[in-house]
Parts: sequence; C-alpha cells; structure tokens
Amino acid sequence: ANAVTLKVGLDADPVSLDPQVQLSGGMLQLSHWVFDPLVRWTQEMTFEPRLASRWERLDDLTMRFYLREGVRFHSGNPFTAKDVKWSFDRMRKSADFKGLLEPFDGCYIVDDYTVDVKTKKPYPLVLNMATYFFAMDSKFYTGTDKNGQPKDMILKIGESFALNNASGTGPFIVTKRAHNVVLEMERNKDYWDTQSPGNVTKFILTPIKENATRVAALLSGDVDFISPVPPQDFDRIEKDNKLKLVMINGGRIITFQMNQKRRPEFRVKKVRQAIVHAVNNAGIVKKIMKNKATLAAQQGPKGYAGYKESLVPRYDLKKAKALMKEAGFANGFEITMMAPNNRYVNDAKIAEATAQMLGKIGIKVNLKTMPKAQYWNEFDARAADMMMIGWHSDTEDSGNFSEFLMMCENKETGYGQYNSGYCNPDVDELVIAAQSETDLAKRAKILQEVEQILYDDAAFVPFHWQNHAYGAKQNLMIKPILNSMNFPYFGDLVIK
Amino acid sequence: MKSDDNGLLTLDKVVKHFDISGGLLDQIRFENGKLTRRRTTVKAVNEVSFTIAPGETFSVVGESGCGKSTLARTTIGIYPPNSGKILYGGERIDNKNAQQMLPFRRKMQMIFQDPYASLNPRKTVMQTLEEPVVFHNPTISSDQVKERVAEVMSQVGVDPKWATRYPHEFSGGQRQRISIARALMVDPEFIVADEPVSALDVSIQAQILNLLMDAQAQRGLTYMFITHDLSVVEHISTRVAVMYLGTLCELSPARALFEAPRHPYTQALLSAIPRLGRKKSDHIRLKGEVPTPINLPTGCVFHGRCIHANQRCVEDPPRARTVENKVIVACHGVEEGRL
Amino acid sequence: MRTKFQKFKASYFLYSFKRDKVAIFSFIVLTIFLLLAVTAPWVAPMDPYDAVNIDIMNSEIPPVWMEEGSSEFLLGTDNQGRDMLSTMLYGLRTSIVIGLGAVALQGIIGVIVGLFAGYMGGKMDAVLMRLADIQFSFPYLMVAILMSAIFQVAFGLGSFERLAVPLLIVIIGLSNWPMFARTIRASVIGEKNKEYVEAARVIGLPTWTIIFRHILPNSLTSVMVISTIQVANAVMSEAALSFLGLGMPVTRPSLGSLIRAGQEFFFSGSWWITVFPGIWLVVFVLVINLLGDWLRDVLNPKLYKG
Amino acid sequence: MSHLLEVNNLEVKFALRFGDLTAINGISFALDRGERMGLVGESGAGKSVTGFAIINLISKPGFISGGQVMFNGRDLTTLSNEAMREIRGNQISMIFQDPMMTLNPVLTIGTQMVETLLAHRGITRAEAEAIALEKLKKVQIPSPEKRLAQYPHEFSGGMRQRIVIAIALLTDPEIIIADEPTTALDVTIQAEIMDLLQQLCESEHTGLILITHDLGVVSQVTEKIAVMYAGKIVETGPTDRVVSNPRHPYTQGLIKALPGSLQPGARLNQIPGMMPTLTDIPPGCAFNPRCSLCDTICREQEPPLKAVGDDACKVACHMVTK
Amino acid sequence: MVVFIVRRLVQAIFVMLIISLVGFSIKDQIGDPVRDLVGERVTPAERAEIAEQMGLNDPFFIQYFRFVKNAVTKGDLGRSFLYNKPNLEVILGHAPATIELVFGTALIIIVVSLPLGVYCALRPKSILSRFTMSFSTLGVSMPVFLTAILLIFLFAIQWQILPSYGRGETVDLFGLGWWETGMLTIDGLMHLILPCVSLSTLMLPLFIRLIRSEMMEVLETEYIKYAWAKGLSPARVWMVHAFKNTLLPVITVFGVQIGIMFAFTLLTELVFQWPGMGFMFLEAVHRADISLLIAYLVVVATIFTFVNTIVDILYGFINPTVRIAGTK
Ligand SMILES: Nc1ncnc2c1ncn2[C@@H]1O[C@H](COP(=O)(O)OP(=O)(O)OP(=O)(O)O)[C@@H](O)[C@H]1O
Ligand SMILES: Nc1ncnc2c1ncn2[C@@H]1O[C@H](COP(=O)(O)OP(=O)(O)OP(=O)(O)O)[C@@H](O)[C@H]1O
Ligand SMILES: [Mg+2]
Ligand SMILES: [Mg+2]
Repeated sequence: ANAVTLKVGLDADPVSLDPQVQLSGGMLQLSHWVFDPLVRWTQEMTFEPRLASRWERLDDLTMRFYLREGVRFHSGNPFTAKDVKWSFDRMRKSADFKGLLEPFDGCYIVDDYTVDVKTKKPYPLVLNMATYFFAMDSKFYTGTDKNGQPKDMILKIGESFALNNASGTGPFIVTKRAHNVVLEMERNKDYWDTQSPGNVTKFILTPIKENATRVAALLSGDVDFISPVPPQDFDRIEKDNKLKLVMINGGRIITFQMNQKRRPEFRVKKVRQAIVHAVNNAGIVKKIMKNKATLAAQQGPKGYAGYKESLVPRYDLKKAKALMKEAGFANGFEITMMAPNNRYVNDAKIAEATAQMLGKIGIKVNLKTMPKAQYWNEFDARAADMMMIGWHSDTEDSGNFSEFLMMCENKETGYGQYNSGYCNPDVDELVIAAQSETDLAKRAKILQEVEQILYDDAAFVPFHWQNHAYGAKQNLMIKPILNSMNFPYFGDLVIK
Repeated sequence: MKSDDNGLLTLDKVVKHFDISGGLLDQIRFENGKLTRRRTTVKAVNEVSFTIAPGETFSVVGESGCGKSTLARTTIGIYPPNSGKILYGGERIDNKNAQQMLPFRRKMQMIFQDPYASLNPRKTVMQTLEEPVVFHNPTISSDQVKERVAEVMSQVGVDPKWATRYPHEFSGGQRQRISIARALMVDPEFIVADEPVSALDVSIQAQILNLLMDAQAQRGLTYMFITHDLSVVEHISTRVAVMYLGTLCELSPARALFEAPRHPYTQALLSAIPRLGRKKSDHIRLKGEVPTPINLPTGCVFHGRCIHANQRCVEDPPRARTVENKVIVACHGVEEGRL
Repeated sequence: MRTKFQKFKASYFLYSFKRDKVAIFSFIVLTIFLLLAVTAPWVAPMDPYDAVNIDIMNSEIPPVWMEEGSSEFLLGTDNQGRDMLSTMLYGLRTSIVIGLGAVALQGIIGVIVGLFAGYMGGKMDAVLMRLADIQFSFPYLMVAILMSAIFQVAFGLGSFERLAVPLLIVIIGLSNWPMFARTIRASVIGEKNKEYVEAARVIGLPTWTIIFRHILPNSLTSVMVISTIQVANAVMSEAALSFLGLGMPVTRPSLGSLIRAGQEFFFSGSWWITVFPGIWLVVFVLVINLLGDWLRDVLNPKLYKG
Repeated sequence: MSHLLEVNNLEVKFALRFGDLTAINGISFALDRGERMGLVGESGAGKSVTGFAIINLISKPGFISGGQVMFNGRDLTTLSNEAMREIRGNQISMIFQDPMMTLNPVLTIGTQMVETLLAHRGITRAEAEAIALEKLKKVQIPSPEKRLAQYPHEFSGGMRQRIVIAIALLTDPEIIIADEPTTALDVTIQAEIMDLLQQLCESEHTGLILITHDLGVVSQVTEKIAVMYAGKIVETGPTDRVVSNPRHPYTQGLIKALPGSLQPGARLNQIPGMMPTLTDIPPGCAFNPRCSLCDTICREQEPPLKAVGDDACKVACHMVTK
Repeated sequence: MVVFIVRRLVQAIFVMLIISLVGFSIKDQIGDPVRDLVGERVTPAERAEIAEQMGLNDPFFIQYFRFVKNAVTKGDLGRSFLYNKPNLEVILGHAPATIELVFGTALIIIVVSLPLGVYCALRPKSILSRFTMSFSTLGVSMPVFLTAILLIFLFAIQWQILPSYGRGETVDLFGLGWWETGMLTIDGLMHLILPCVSLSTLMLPLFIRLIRSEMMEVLETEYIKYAWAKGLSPARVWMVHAFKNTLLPVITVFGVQIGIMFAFTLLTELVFQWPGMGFMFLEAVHRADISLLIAYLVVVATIFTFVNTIVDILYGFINPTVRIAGTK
C-alpha cells in the first residue's frame, strides 16, 4: 500500500507508553492506538468486540469472555488468556485504576482463549469496565530491565520499562517518542483486524498546547487533524473548504459548586436557586461555546439512566433577583470563585461570564483562574466559595456523577471526593441504593429521582455537556472513527 | 619636627596608600602553580612631614601623579591618613570623627583645580555660597546670610546681583572666584588651594592670583598652595616643598630654592621651566621613565632617573635633613657633600 | 532672576521641542492617552468592570462600520460582551497605573541602591552590584513568573482582584530595578569624584546631605531618560505577563490581557478583539519611546548603555 | 611670493542653532620651508580651528567661509576630498593636543604607523615597517622593534606623544602642525618633547606651526610668532622682537601677566575682564573693553593688521603708531 | 586567564546556590506535582503516598541538602515529574531548540544591525536612515507576542509560505545522539524563520540604535579626527578605526541582551510551539514540575555565566586595554 502519513495536533501527548500508569483521556487514546481492549464503545454507545470476540454472562457475578485467536503482539508474542489475566492483575496494582476495579473479584483463566471475570457483588457495569481491559504483552513485560527493575513495574515517576516500551496488539507501533515534543507511530503490518479500513501507515502526534497555534497549524496545512478545536474557531474551519469540523456530543458536564461550609448564604436554598436562575447558560452555550455544546440542567446527559426530560434550564434574571430578595439578600454579597484555565473547553471564559452574571443579582465575585496543576490543590482545599468542576462518568453511567460530585464528602469511602459543599443524606441513600440495583428500570427511576432532588435543591449550577470538536482536512474520513468518549480510533481512519 | 610649636598645621610622617585591588577574588593571582593573594596599593604619599607657619604661603610642587592632591586632601581631612599625625593648632585632627571635626571645618577650607567641576551645576551661586554659612551657623537669619554672601561676592569681584545665576552662566575665571568665595564664606584661617589656576588662561590666572594674594593680605590667611607651575610658585610662595613619587625631596624658602636648588630633581625641574627669551635647550635631561607609585623603587625613589645616583641611593632611602638655614633636603648626595 | 533662568530653560526645552515635529506629535498623543486614561470613567460609553452592563448575548459584535455592527458598540465587543472601546480605555488606565507604579518602585529601589553602591564603594558596592548582576543576568520574565506564582498563592484568592495591580507593580518593579541601580551608580561614581562633592565634604556636610542634596540632583537626568524607556518596558512586561496568564485578572483586563484574550479570536475572524488593543498598546508605547528618544537627545546624548 | 604655505584672509564659521558663528575672522600669514612659527592666544581664540582649517578638516558644523590656503601653489580650500587626502598626513602632518586621546586604543602602534605610509606611498608592508622603525628610533623610543606590536595604553604619556611625532614624521612632510603638543605633559617631559620637535624640524628642514598658549614655549622653539585674539591675528613678527618688544596692548598684557617677570609677591599685572564670546564681539577693536589705551576710534573702527616700523612686525591696533 | 575563569566559576556556584535555594523555598507555592501525575479519580490517601515516595514530604532543608549533594557529587539535578526523566536530560533535550533559536536570532541581529547601524551613523540624514530609525522605534514598541501572531497570520495562514509552528524536520547533529538540529534541513530552516524574525524584532532595533549611537560617538573622538588628519581613506577610518571601537560597548550590551533574549524566547516559544527550554519552563510552571524548575534555574544560571564569560573574553580580545584578570 502507499505510504499515508497522518499528522495530528492534540493539546497534550500521552504522559507515558504504559497504559495502566494513569487514568486519563490522553492515556486511553494512546491505549486504543497501540493496544486493544476486550471490547470498545461504538459511536452509538454500544459495545463492539475487539480482543474478546464474544462474551456471555454466566451468573450474577461472572462474565465470560471468548478471546480472538491468532492475534500477535508487536513483539511477535501470541496473545492468550494469560495476557488478559496478567494485564488485569497489573491494572489492580495501579493507583489510578484501583478504585475503578474495586467491585471486581478477579480474572480467571478458563483456557488459552477464554477468561472469566468475577465481581464481588452483582455489578451491572462489567462490560463498561471491559472497555478498560487493554491487553499487555505479559511475556514482553516480564523479567527485569537494564536497571534491574522488574519490567512490569508501574512507576509514576522514574524510569520504568513500560514507560518507554510498549508491546500491544493495536494498529500502531511506537517508533519514536520525545515527551511533549513528538510521538511517532507506524502501522502494525500484522494487525489482526483485517476488516479495518484504516490506511494510515505513519502517524505523527505533536502536542500543541496553544489553541491558536493548533488552529493555525491546521489552517496552514502543517497538520491533518486537530483536537480540541476551540469554539471560537469553529466558523473559520467550517468555512474553509479544504477543512472540516466534526462535532460529537460528549458526556462531560460542566458545573459550579457552591460551598455551603464556607458561605452561610449558600445554605439558603433560595440563594442557590437565585444563582441558578441568574446564570444564562444558554447564552454561554450560544456565545462562548458557539452553540457547539449541549445545554444542561442536570448531571447525566440524554441516554444515561438518570436523565430526566423535564429538567430544563431556568435562566430568568427577574426571578433570580426576586429570589435574592426573598432570601433576604437584596443587596447581595461578595464571594470568591475559582476555575481552571486549561482544563475544560473555555473554562476561564465560562467562569468570567458567570461572574458577571452573578454580578447582576448583586453577588460580587472575586474570580481567579489558574492552570490545572494549581487548581486541583485549591480544589482539594476548597479554597473558594464557588468552584468549577467538570465531570465525565468513566463508567458512562449516571450514578457515577453523584458519587463523586454530590454525595456528602466522606474520606473513608471516598464518596463526594469532588463535592465542595453540598450534602443531602437523602441523595446519598438513593445513590447507594442504585449501586446494587440490578433491575435497570428501577435503577433508572432512583437515579432520576436523585437528579430531581438536586434540581429542586439547586445543588449545583449546571452549564452544559461539552462536545468534542475535531478539525481535519477534507480528505480525512474522520466521522466514523469518532465517539463521545473522545477516543478517535485512528487505526480505522481512512485518508483519501 | 614636633618642636615647631608655633606652626599652624603640622604633618608628621603622614602616609596615604590607596588599596585598588578590589574584592577578595580580584586579589587572587595564579603564580608559579600557586594561588597567591596580592593586594595592589598605590603609595600616593609616603611619610611626609612638615609644618606650616601661620600667614605663610606654603607651596607643594611636583610632577603629575606625585601625590600633591592626595597630600592636600589628606591634610584637609577628606582622606584619612594610613598612618602619621596631622595637627592643627597643636591639636590632633586626623583621628576625629565628623562631629568633632566640625569646628575645624570652619577654619580649614579648600579651593579646587577644575572651575567646571568644583561648583554644583544644579545650585545657584547663592545656594552654593550660603550652604556653608547656614550649616555652620544654623541660627543665623536669612537676611544676615544674604548680606554675608553679597559681601564676599563683591570681595572676590563677582557682582552680587548674579547670585541667582547658575554656574554654567559664568566663565572659568568667574567660577574660580566663586569657588574662592565659597571657601571664604566661613571665614577660615587656612586654605588649601589645589592647582587653583592651572586650568585658566594666563590673563585670568593673574587675576585669580592677585585675588588670592589680596585675600591673604586682608584676612591673614595661611595657604597651602599646590601647583606644578613653578613660575607661579616662585611668585607667591614663602616656602616650597618639592615632591617626587609621594616623597618629599626638598623643602626650602622660595628664594633659596629658586636660587640654589639642592636636590637633583629640583634642579631638573627648575631647568625645564620654559621662560621667555631663554632660547637654548639647556635643561637637565632626566633618564628613564617615571616609575608607578604602585611599585615604588627601593632606596631613593628618584634613583632611577638621577644622574648622580650611586649604590647607596639604590639601597637606602634618604632621610630629610636640614642642610642649612631652613633648607631641608632628602638626598644622600647632598648629605655626603657630593652635590 | 530665578524665573529668568527658568524661562531660559523652558525656552531651550521649548526650542528643541518646537523644532521636533515628532516630539510634538508624540507629546500630544501621549497627553490624549493620559487624559483618556484619567477620564475613562466619564468618557467611556460603559463601565466594563460593572457586571450589570455586560451581557454575554452581546459578545463578539464587530465594529460599527461592519455589517453586523451595532451603533451601541463603536469598536465592537469582546467575547464576554464588553464594549471594546470602554474596555480599552479602562485597560489603558490599568496599564498606565501599573507602568508608572512599577517604574516608581524600580526607580526608588534602583536609585537608593545605586546611590549607596556608588557613593560608598568597596564592599557595599560589590555586594549590591553582585545582587543586581544576579537579578540582571536572570531573565526578568522568569523572575516575574516565579514571583507572580508565589504572590498569587501567598495572598490568597479573595484579595487577588483587589491586589492584582499593586502586585503587578511589585513584581515588575522588583524584577527591573537593576537597570536604574546601574545607571545611577555609574552616574554617582562619575559625580562623586567631582570637586563640588569634595567641597561639600570640606564644609563638613553629613554624608546624607551630600548624597541626596548634591549628588542625586545631578544624577537625575539619567534617571529621567531611562524612566521613560522603563515605563514603556513596564507596560510591555505587564502585557507579556498577562499574555502568559499571570497578569491582571480576566474581569479587569489591562491592555496586555485584552490582547491575550483576543488572540484566540484573531484567526477566527473576530480580529477587532485583539487588533484594536494591539494598536492602542503599540501607539501608546511608541509615543513614550519617541518622547524618550527626544528627551535623551535633549538632555544628554551620551546616555543609556546596557 | 614663493612661500610654502600662505594663508590669505581665511574665514571659518560654525553653523550653530542661533546662526553662524565666526571663529576665524580673516587671518593671513605665511610660512616658509623649514620655518617655525608659533600661534598663541587665550583659550577660544581660534588657534586650533586655524590649524584644522589648513588641512581642511574642521569638525561638523564648521566650514571655511572665505579666504585661501595656498600650499605649493594650490588652494587647499578648493581641493576635493580625495586630493586633500593626498596632502593630509603626507605633506602636512598634524600633532594633536592630548597624546592619550589621539592614538586609537584598539590598534597597535605598528598598525597605526604602517597604515599612514601605506595610504600615501606605494610600498610594501615590510618597507613601511622599516620606515616606522627608523622614525621610532629618531624620536628615541627604546627597543622600537618590540614596540610596534604594542598598544597605546602600554606607553606613558610622554612616549605616546613621541610616537605621535614619529607618525607625523613618517612621510617626511613639509609642514607639521602641532596643536598644543605638550599641554597634557609634565614640565620635564615637555622640555624634552619640545627639544625633540625643534631638532627634528631643523634637521629635516620641516616647517612647523606650533599652537600653544604658553608664551614661554613659543619663545624657545619658534622663529616667528602670531598672537590671536577673538578669531583674529592682532600681532605678528619674529619671536624675539615680539617677546622683547610687544606692541599690541594685548600682547603686552599677556607678557606682563606672566608671574616670572616680576618681583615675587608683587601684584601681577592683570588684563581686566575676559575674552568676549565669539557671538558678541564688541564693535571696533575686539580688545577694546579690556584695553587701557582704548579710544573712541577703537570702539568704532576695526584696526587693520599693518606693518609697524622697519621690520616684519605687524600689529592691529589704532594706538600703535610707528 | 585561569584565575579569571576560576573566579567566574566561584561566582557561578554562588549564584546557583542562591538560585536553587530560592527555587526550593518557593516550591510549595507552584502547585502540587502529584496532581498532575495521577488521574482525577485517585484518592487523596494514595496521592499522599506517592508524594511520600517522591520525597516531597521531607523537611525543606533535607530536600535542599539532598539536591545540593546529588548535584555536587553526581552532577544529578534530580528528576522531572512531568517528563519522567532526569532533569538534566530533559533540559539538554530542549536546549538545542532554544540555542538554535537564539543563535538564528543573534545571526539575524548581527547580519542586519551591523551594516544598518553603521550606515545610519555615517549617513544620519539619509532617507534610509530615517526610515530605519522610525521603524526601529516601532519595533521596540511592539510586544513580541503580537509580532509573532501577526507573522503567523500573514506568512503561515494568509500566504502559506512558511510553517506556523514547531521545528519541522530535525536530524541528529554530528551523530551526537542528543543534539537534534533543525539547521541542516530545508524544512528545519523554514521553521526557524518566523520565530527568529519575531524574536529579533525586539532586539534588532535596540542594536541598530546602539551601534548607530556608539559609532556616532566614536566618530567624534580625537583619534578618528587624527585618523582623518593622517589622510587615511574613509573605508579605513570607518571600518578599522571607528568600527572596532564601536564594537566594544556593543559586545557588552550583547552579553546582557542575550540574557534578556532568553526571557523572550519564552513568549516566542509559546506562540510558535517551539519545543525549547522556555516552552519547557512554562510547561513546568503550569504543571508544577518543581524539580525540573529548580534544575532549569540552575542550568540557566550556568548558561549565563558561560555566555558572560565568553563575552568578557571576547571583549578582552578586541579591547587590549582590558586586562582580563582585572575588575571590569
Ligand atoms: N582615590 C584614589 N584611589 C586610588 N588611587 C588614587 C586615588 N587618588 C589618587 N590616586 C593615585 O595616587 C597617586 C597620586 O595622585 P595625586 O592626584 O595626588 O597626584 P597629583 O600630584 O595631584 O597629580 P596631578 O598633578 O595630575 O593632579 C596617583 O598615582 C593616583 O593615581
Ligand atoms: N565644533 C565646534 N562647534 C562650535 N563652535 C566651535 C567648535 N569648535 C570650535 N568652536 C568655536 O571656535 C572658537 C575657537 O576655537 P579653538 O578650538 O580654535 O580655540 P583655541 O584657541 O584652540 O582654544 P584652546 O586653547 O582652548 O584650545 C571657540 O570660541 C569655539 O567657540
Ligand atoms: Mg592633582
Ligand atoms: Mg585648541
């Protein structure tokens, strides 16, 4: 085949070649290029067989996966059940994935091409989790490296074998990596998925942090594909007849939380409601997000179990002012607000707009935006009265939002880890009930009730669900390879 | 020297060296495979002693860089001496702090060489002149100050109406007059004049010299007069000290010196004065180059250039001795009677 | 008589000023800039710091002469819906305050350090100048980045918006003082050996008086010249810091942060968000520089080296 | 009329902000081969400008506004720059006042000597170096071979001035213009340098224009003298005559003001006032406000420079009669 | 000479100690590096454990002492959290990009400012001089980032004749293995143009002015007048006598300005996504990679000392009156 080179500009490059060292979007993207999971999400949010060619539920606790035969790793080693179990066990040691794998009991080899995955309790989301089960080459990662360290070591800092070496079954083989500068990959000639239409032979990823520069790179033709595309440039790319813009709805909700521990005012429900009414999130979606985000009034997007159609945005400045008056704060008050400036799409701009909107109901906002490295520390310290947080459910399920964002903060159970200041025992109770409810309809009901309570309580300020925006040259057939998880499957990309 | 009790000002073995070696790191040298620390000092004035009697004009002459100005500044207390004593009216002043010095500041004043640099360009003549008076007499009324300024100004021949002008509006000679006025403001007894006429034209030079002589006559001033112009020295001095490389060579009454110079250096110096009508190049030629005051020669500092130098001069520094009536010479040759 | 001298001085100044068209032009423009900055609250069509006036729905309206322009917003609006013209006026004000403040601070530190280092000489001089060297040989932007990172955290959040201006003044001031210190020191070393200083010492004046009453006034010419250049530099430094996201908070933009914010919209067609403040800043800095050049020529042609 | 150099009615102006300033106001003199002439006067009288005007090298706002400088029959004021370059440093050499400032600090003295020769003679570098060595010997620089590779700062002031003289002699010029060659030096060194200059000029038969304000120096070295005041020559004649019998009140004043001529301690004879700035020269005789003999005619009419008595002396004064 | 270099070394060590101390004392203010290493799901307890492993919880002086000890005994400046490599390696990896950028800029500055500056001094009234001077004032008044954005807009987007970001194709220099150079490939050189030009717009005017004013000053000196009086040709007077003296102050300023230039590579590198040290520095600040930051500060201090030493030696070369061992 002809050599086809794909040049991609992303906002960041993967921090490591070890798929299990960090649970982050960037690492998962890489995992899909170099490794393969047992199953993966499709654009329609259904499951597509990958290394597992099929699966069946044996009982409440067990799921059996039948593995694809004849698959080889980049190293040439054959792929077997042993690798799946090895990878699963290794993943449990990873600090990032540990929590996610909490419900699981273990992975058991049935034969060379069959494994059973068992959970401790009945667990409705096994397949969702199987999208994280990337197979690593157990033989390749066994032994000790030149520094005398075991090759399978998961190290966040320091040189580990897996940091710089990768052997997966995926469509691309890493040929060169200079962190923060470039990542080069070549097509795996022996890729098992012969059905894949993908024709990219060389794949060069450059991290381009600056939004404007990234767009400029695409406009000037220096790269073929960029992501994310900042909303302000949507128009320009769409208008350019050599380029195209593709939007995919995503599941990340952007919110502001109101800290009731810091501010007695926020304990007054009317005040919270006033704030929610004062925030013109429709305006933000229209103007700042250029209409390329989905307006939200609850946590989970449409399609998630807890989604409730009747919960609609409620921007109404008059009412907001009235609520403030009723709450006894007609003259307003002053608060602090913090938001990151490089974490979510237009995060700082959204915060700025919000600050101004609150100004209109007399709440004077002292806003501070900062890079995420500083922001998370501040968030941990709950350093401001209102703090921005966006959340994407890594299980693609409604309950996950509440567990992290809305349940009362509890250091031991880890619930409410990203909740800065709302606590309602009713919500906690319902969310926990949903966790072990295997009747999906019933479960959905519970989760919808949760959303309703949060809505009525004005527990947080909802904005929108972020969309993923991709810019590419016309000859890149990117539409089919994109999905709401933001894992572009470049292995399947066709460049005309 | 101490015996001269009727002296107004006495210098006793005054030494002034300047350390120009900079910080510690600059002093370190790499020599013969070893790191050594070396200080570089300019030995500007070396064990100079003399006494100035009240009312006299005591001149110091010598080539450029021989330490005349340093001697002047040390005498007046701008530089503290490294060793030796300075007595004014019998009282030691070299170890006094700024506060204790104040009474002496009124008695001793200085006039400088450069008429352009010696006045603060941002102060009017009035401001320049009133500063010393006001500083030393904080209680004085401003009318009195103005009066005094006007008085001194007319005395030095500058129209008091010009008091509000700035220095750049004056010529060099006028500025020098203002400098002199500043020195006279506190009514001093003793004035050190460091080359006050060197930067001026002959015609102006005469004006300033006359002014200085007039002031001396009126106020009974004592001058220490620094210059390299020997004809000026001859004209105004009562006694003359000749310096070479920071050392005193000869100290004599002016007449004696010009009539019969004793030290070989003085002789060379005098013979080199260009005079009207003297046609032939009959001056004494010195050999060699002037050594630097950083590495002083051994023995007599002048031996390298002296045509009469012998082995003793190379090894042994000569001491200043009174050879005859008030003539003091530091020379082995003179001492031995060779010259 | 004194007034006569002043007249003379003024006339000399005026003379060279009148002859120099560029200087006249720059002076007029600078005056206009300053006037606008001072009167911003009255001349600006709206107060961009007041949330009540800002509506996100008004964002990115082009200047009035363009098709979608609105007569309400002469130069269009930014991405938050603020009137560009007003924001620029307020931004200019902020930039000027920071620029002047920072230079005042630099000047005070630099002049004091320079005076002492120059006058005292010796160890004092060596230590102070080494300090200046360290500061100097270190890219000021880096110093500023580190300092602002520290300051922002140290002072907490609630006060940041209020403290931002003084903070930036301190940051830029602290990172640029060696320029002044060096110039003053050089000039003091030149002055202190002049005989008028020795004359002052002979009078018995205390060191303080000599330094501040005699030497300082004579070193101020050089200070004046570098001051103008440093004001321009400080305004640019603030812009650079804002560009790195370390400048004024987004809700109270300076010219620099305005340009920074607008930069993202440049390629997407909303060029006015960055181009207007850009021109505004460049013209402002330009006239200061031009005046500085002129001043340098008039006061002393041999100043300003490194 | 076969003078080597003849300056006729030379006039030099400086274009200043407030109008033109006349620094040299119609001066005339002549110099013969091997003749040594002194140009004296107070600071600002226009001595240096005269020197530079001869080689047509007046710095920026200045220009020659009238008169001639005839040299070997050619008017130097009308020559092109190229033609003038041929003469400067070749037939007419110049020695500047401050030996510390005239040598380029970053070039070896060898370079600075050789380049002069190369600019004027079609010779090789080696030949040029040989000539340079010879001239260095002539000015009594010890071990000249080594010296060629040294930089100016490695020499003392006296030696530098000797090097400058050596450079002036390189091309065996016909005239040397020495502008206060010893003002920056000590008396002992000054005497040596003056000796040297005089000897060299005598032995090479070179013309010399010695610019100085020191009458003593002039009287020792030169044969002829011109006294300048406010841009004009007020008196000229053989040195002996002028010194022993000055006629112009200004020259008289200058000589009488010298302290050496009087009894020590006596009041000096001072010329009152000071030289006027060139912008406001009084009408009539420029010296009139300071002159004790001043009469009405002096305030109204400019005195011409005219011959007095038998000899070559010329004086510009209404009060001097025969 | 040896002493001079030793002295410089002592100075450099002194500076580095101070700077690393300053670095350490602010390290807690920059942010938490652990946050950047882990996903958002990781519990605080586990983060604390990682911090403990990384030695971040040790007392300040122990950390500082450990750093100094490792630096002195092993030449080890610690390990970057962000890049997961030894700091020195990370910095060396980024250094070529910056050095080439600075080098390219310096080249532009020298090649353009010398002839222009000299010309403006010799013909101050000509149209070209006036134009150059006005343009240079504009240049100083234009923030680097604005110039950079404009350049990208014009050359990369509107006309598409030059690339907009990055270094382009690089090759291994001399087979060193760690110096990836963009200066040997056409593509690499094309990529250099815009960043170098935008960076030079700031310094270029300064140098043209400096050279002009220095040259004009030199032309007024006695020795130039003397050179004319010797009958030398204009070429010789200007190029040999005047020019060499003009260079002296220019070299000193150049030394200082290189330092300032480093500050501005920061902005240029950011806009052009140039993978150099400034870019790395910003990344380290934003991602709280304190270890790398401190190492960077130390390395930069070294570079400055190095550059200044070279400049001083060069200065001594041209100016015979400066004894290198003496004080400046
Ligand atoms: N402040 C100082 N620091 C270092 N060295 C100095 C200082 N002042 C003077 N010297 C040195 O001391 C020596 C004597 O200098 P001084 O000024 O006293 O000479 P001088 O006889 O007055 O010369 P001149 O006739 O040129 O004025 C010189 O070598 C000079 O370089
Ligand atoms: N570059 C110049 N610009 C303006 N005026 C000048 C310039 N050079 C000389 N003059 C004027 O020309 C006059 C004569 O100057 P010149 O240098 O010839 O004096 P001089 O007799 O050599 O004095 P000195 O003894 O001080 O050297 C001076 O009064 C001065 O005002
Ligand atoms: Mg002196
Ligand atoms: Mg002269």
